[in-house]
Amino acid sequence: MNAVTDAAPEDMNLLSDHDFRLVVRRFIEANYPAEIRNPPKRLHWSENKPWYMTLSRQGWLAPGWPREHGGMALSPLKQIIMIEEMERYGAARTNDMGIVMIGPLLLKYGTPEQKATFLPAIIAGEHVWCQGYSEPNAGSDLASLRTEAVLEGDTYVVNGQKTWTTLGSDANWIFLLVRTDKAVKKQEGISFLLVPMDSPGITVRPIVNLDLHDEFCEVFFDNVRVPASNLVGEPNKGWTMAKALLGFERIHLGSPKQSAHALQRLAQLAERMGVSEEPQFQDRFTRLRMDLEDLKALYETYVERLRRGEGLPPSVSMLKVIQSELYQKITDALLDVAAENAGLLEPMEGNRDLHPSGIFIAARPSTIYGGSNEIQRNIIAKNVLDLPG
Amino acid sequence: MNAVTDAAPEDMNLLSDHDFRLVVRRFIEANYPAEIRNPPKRLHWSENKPWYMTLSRQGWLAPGWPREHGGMALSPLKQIIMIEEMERYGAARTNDMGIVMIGPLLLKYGTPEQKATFLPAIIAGEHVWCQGYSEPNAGSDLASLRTEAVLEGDTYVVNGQKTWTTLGSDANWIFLLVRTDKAVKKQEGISFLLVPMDSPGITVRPIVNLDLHDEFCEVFFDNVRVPASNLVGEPNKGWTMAKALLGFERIHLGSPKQSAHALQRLAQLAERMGVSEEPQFQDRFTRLRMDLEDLKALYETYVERLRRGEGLPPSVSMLKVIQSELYQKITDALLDVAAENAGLLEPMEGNRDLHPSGIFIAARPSTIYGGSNEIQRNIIAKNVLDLPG
Amino acid sequence: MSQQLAEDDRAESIRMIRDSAAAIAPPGGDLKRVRALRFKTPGFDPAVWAEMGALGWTGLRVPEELGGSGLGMGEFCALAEALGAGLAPEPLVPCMLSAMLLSAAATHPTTLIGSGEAGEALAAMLTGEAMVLTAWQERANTLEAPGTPGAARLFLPMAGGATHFLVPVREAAGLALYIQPAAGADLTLEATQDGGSFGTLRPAGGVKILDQCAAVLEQALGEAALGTAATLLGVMDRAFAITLDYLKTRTQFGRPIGAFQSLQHRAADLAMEVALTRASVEAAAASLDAAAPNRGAAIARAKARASDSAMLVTRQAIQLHGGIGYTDEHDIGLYLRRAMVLASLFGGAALHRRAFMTLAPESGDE
Amino acid sequence: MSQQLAEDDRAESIRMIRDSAAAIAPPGGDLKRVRALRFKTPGFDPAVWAEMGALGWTGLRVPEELGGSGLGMGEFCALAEALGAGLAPEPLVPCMLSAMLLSAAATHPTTLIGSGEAGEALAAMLTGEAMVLTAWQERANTLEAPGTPGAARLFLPMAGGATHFLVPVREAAGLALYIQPAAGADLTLEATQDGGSFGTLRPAGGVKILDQCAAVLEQALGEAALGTAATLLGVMDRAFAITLDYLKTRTQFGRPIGAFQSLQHRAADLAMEVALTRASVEAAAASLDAAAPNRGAAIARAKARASDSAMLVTRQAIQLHGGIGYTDEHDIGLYLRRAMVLASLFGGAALHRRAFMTLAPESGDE
Repeated sequence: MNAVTDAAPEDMNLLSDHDFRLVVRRFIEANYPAEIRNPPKRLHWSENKPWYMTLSRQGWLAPGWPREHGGMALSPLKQIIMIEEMERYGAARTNDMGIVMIGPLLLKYGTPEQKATFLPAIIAGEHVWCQGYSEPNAGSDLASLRTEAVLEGDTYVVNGQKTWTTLGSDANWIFLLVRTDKAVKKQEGISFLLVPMDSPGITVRPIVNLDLHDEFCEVFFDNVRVPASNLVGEPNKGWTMAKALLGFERIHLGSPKQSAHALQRLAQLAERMGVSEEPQFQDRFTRLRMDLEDLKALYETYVERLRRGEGLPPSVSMLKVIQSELYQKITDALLDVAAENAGLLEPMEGNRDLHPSGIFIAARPSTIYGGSNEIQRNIIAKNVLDLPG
Repeated sequence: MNAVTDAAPEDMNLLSDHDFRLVVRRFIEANYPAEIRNPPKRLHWSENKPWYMTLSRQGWLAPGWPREHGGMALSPLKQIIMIEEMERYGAARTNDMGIVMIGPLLLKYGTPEQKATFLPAIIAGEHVWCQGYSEPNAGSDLASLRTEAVLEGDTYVVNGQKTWTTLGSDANWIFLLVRTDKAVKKQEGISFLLVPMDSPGITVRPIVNLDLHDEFCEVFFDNVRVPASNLVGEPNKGWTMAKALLGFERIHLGSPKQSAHALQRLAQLAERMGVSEEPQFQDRFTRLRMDLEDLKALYETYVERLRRGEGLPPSVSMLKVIQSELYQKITDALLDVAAENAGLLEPMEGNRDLHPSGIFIAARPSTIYGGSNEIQRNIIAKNVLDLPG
Repeated sequence: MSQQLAEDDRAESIRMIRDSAAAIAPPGGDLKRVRALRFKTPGFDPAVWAEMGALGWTGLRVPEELGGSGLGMGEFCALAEALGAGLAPEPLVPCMLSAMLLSAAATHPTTLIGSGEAGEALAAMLTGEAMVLTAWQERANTLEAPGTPGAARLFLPMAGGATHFLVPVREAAGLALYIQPAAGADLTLEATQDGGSFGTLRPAGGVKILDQCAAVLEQALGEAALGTAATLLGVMDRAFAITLDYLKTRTQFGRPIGAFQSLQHRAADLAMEVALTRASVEAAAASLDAAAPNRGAAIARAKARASDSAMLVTRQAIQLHGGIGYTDEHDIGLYLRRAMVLASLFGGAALHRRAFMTLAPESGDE
Repeated sequence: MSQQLAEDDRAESIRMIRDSAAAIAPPGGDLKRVRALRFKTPGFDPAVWAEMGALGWTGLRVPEELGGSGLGMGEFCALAEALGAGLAPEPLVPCMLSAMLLSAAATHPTTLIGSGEAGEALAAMLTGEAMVLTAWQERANTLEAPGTPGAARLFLPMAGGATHFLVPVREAAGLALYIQPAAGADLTLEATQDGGSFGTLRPAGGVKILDQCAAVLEQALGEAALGTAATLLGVMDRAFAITLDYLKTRTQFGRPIGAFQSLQHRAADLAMEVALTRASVEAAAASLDAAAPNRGAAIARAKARASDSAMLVTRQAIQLHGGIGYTDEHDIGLYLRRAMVLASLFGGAALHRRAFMTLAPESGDE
């Protein structure tokens, strides 16, 4: 703990945006472990737990939660500033499913017992959560999921398979969307269930991705017995609750930081390859820079809405599409500039900043996950432009 | 008539491709009116009739028709060579609907009386035809046309409206797709009817286009009476016949000549604007040149099929899409290079070769007509790639 | 708190400007007036020009002490956007440039022979009696005004209706500014695609109204570039709205064509272009009004984006209309024609990309 | 007529080559073999390499009098395409380059000390015992071989399995060619995305086998670029076929995803890229085999097109597969990784565009 952050008030909303930013920045600089700055891949719990616990001790783990549950109760804008400062320093994302998904869900729909059981365990780093939404045949079409939970007395019996479970092998709890009524139409009949990962009948299989990293898992459920008290909210209302969770987080998918980072790497690589002064490179680089600046300007208009306390309109989908496609345009340029080095598996010359193929592959999922860009364009067409179904 | 062409055999198929090309080239050079070379717009009958009649006298008006009807009975490949030579010299397309549409239709489906009446009149330049297919509410979806013909005794009574009728105000005959049976599904119940343009009840209204030229017309039918003997083929089979006509003509929509011509104009304009040596222009120009050369290579593979006597597969739609979109990419570059001159209505400095806005506007319909590129991509997806409906 | 109030005032003033623009370019209004003026000299309506003066638009950016409203680029861009959407042919943006030069001349501390003329011309333009164009451009594709004595000045929009020309001329002491009446000037006109014209002026004589105009001209050219970007924003935004309407109403194969996914996705792409352009133009206006150090780069970005996106959107608007979009009688083509003229005026996309490269040198870490 | 017969013969010989390729890279065959060889040294299967020799592939372009088949680039490209489609890791294209150099050395009229070595190495490669790589490249992004004595030679594909290296060295009389055994060579390996490796060689010693290799090396580099383009054609063609299959079978929202129009149109776009690449590669092979004067430009076009299109098609193949496409266990990712390595080998798209500009000076009217 350094002096500046000790001096910060308990309610950080009382600080001006500028002061708040400085306080956060200094804390990060003073406390973030240097060896995990800008990690090229998503970190496992064993790697990011120390930072998680540092934030926990500081009381900064849950910026959006109410203060009585150990949160900071920050305004949306200050939450954004906090994320910006984390990204600026290259602080890794922690195993934050408990913070960003389960916490808000229980605060809104949980019983007093559920809140008392689960929220402190998240703040203490005792419960590490993972998400069980996607299934092999329910990707973009989430409502068609098939993992089912049948009530036997006061116990649900769960059978099925989840996939794309981020850091599933690190978690000791999973939250599930399960089908509890097959007679109704597919968005209905879905419930929300909390399940310990050590329940008999659960098998976790890591999936190795194109980046040769095991960020995701498949999770199999074979007659897994879950107490009915682990149901959140009403039965068959899981879909509605899950959708309600997708609120202001959507703006993060459009944060220009990813593209900004890639563009810096492009400048470095061009320098190293000796093409920085070539007119063709300069033209391409200038276009990308201008695209990035325009994205930032558009992003600012949404941050401004938050600043004014307004909600985010469906057009925020545009940010996600523009950012992810710009990110990929930049990584395309990285490969071109790298020439033969684009084929190397590892960073050039052992320098992690010169790893064109790594960034290129890391950029692949950005147009697939978080609602594929095809789905986002459907949303823009229908919910923003009001085009017919 | 000059010596070389007089020396050509009556059956031009007997010439080698090379000799044939030279004979055609020399004839065009010796006989084509200089003042209408490379016209910026489609010519009216008053302007292109002399050349039409020259071809008629030479016996070269109908390259694909059988010789007993005044045609040349040329092989498909030699027909292509003939078109290539016309395009090379900048010979204007004549009012050729009689030659390329009505002739082949009557040869395949016409009665002996119809052939005897209409074919010689086309060759003699007495009948000038126009096409009545499109309607205001049946553009890409031609089968949903609504102009109807009701049989009263031995006379059809036609009511409705056609549009996009090329050079309709020049024609004295029109061929129509009309609905003769409303009870069946929409592709059926369509018939093919030949109608004199001076029939009472026909009104022609020229449409001025973005190029401010009146190439197209609307044609209105108000109780127009047409003898039943002017029906071609069986009643209610018009759709099938019209589709059968769209045969090897489709390759012309993919001819690289249009793009090649535009690219030459781009080179000239860049020279005039003093940007030919700028690296950014050179990069863009080189990409366009390489795209054009690849299009030519692909076009050649289809010409090669014709050379081998094979038919054209549905994938020939690809040529149309690639050519029209390349053409537009080139005209985009023309506007950029022209800078402020892009806004001028007329050619720069009175030089018809320096008319960037003119080519740009002329290129607009290429992705709309002849089956819009959206329709062509549907065709590629369904008929070439066999993707589900 | 007071900053928030100032921001709210600003938003309110911009809203009022937009409302007042409806007097001349009503949203969804027809374009009969625009069509009637096409391909005739002067290409715009002098009565409407006078009305624009009366509404305070001509003097929007002119200091209050000279009879203007002294408003910022935020307000001006809102107005230019609305007029762009309505395709108003009156040359407000080029005249705003002249107004800035005349304002500088009228308030210049050094008394020149012509400072009275400058004030008079400005006053006459603010009432709509005069239309003053600045004849700065000597070749295509530039934002530089070398002021070569005797050289022809090109691409003067709607010059057939001008009453005066301002002509920068390079002299020993610097770039001087002369005013000459349009009557008797050696001026030729060429028609433009949007129904207006470009004039070519061979300047002669006139009265000197400024000794040194290089700095103010450079700034005014930047503002004119941004005003043109805002006009293009209006053009593309309305063209897109018309196209969306068409997608919802035109049916083919038994469905509105806007129900076809490939067209939906294309519409989504165009919506993103419009949104990016709006964000870019508004950010540039704000940075100009705040005299931010990066305002030059912001203007370059906004004009590059607006030029490219307006061409993309209006081209696709034609494509999505199909055959009807290629007729001159359908209004959508008017938007393409206007975009073709404005895209390169006060610098096209390529020129502004080069400007951005110079004005915003890359920083190692921003 | 006889020309037609020759063309028919040619088509038949190309068809036979394609059929024979199925022995090692069967259409629709699984990629277990390919996966098993990934990220291990040497990255390919020496037994398969020997089989390729036995099938006559290593000597496909080698003159018959030296034990090869003396076939043209049409045949070689057909073979390379089939092997590309099957992702065969054996380095046939780089070895074809070496075979051309060894053929020149073995038949060179001037007897050098090393002409025997050249013949022996060539014979051993034709049986699959040897694998000879040419260490010509001294920096990234070039097709020039300066032959700097002592300079490290880069980007040697699958170098861990090489038996010999050919090293061009600049000498007073010209660019000489040396052969050195791989055993004992100063060689380091770096893993590549496709599971193979790039070697860096610090050449030393060896036996001179040619005095002047500049011309034959330049020609062989062009042929290797085209062979790589053909390999990329196979990569993208198969990746596209796998993707089409997926579009037809994967269902979402109750329909096969290939029924969604936006994906249909994207598939159509990719089909056009594949078709253009095929046309370009085949035209370049034909112009090489006919020794056409424009063959250099044709090669540049084919490699530029193949590099760009292969990246586009394999990137989109991942996107169209959605999440499953991002897993390492799905084969589609293997195609992206191979494209990433081959796109820049023997020159990337930008390099070949510059080459085209030089080789095909614009003509006023073609």
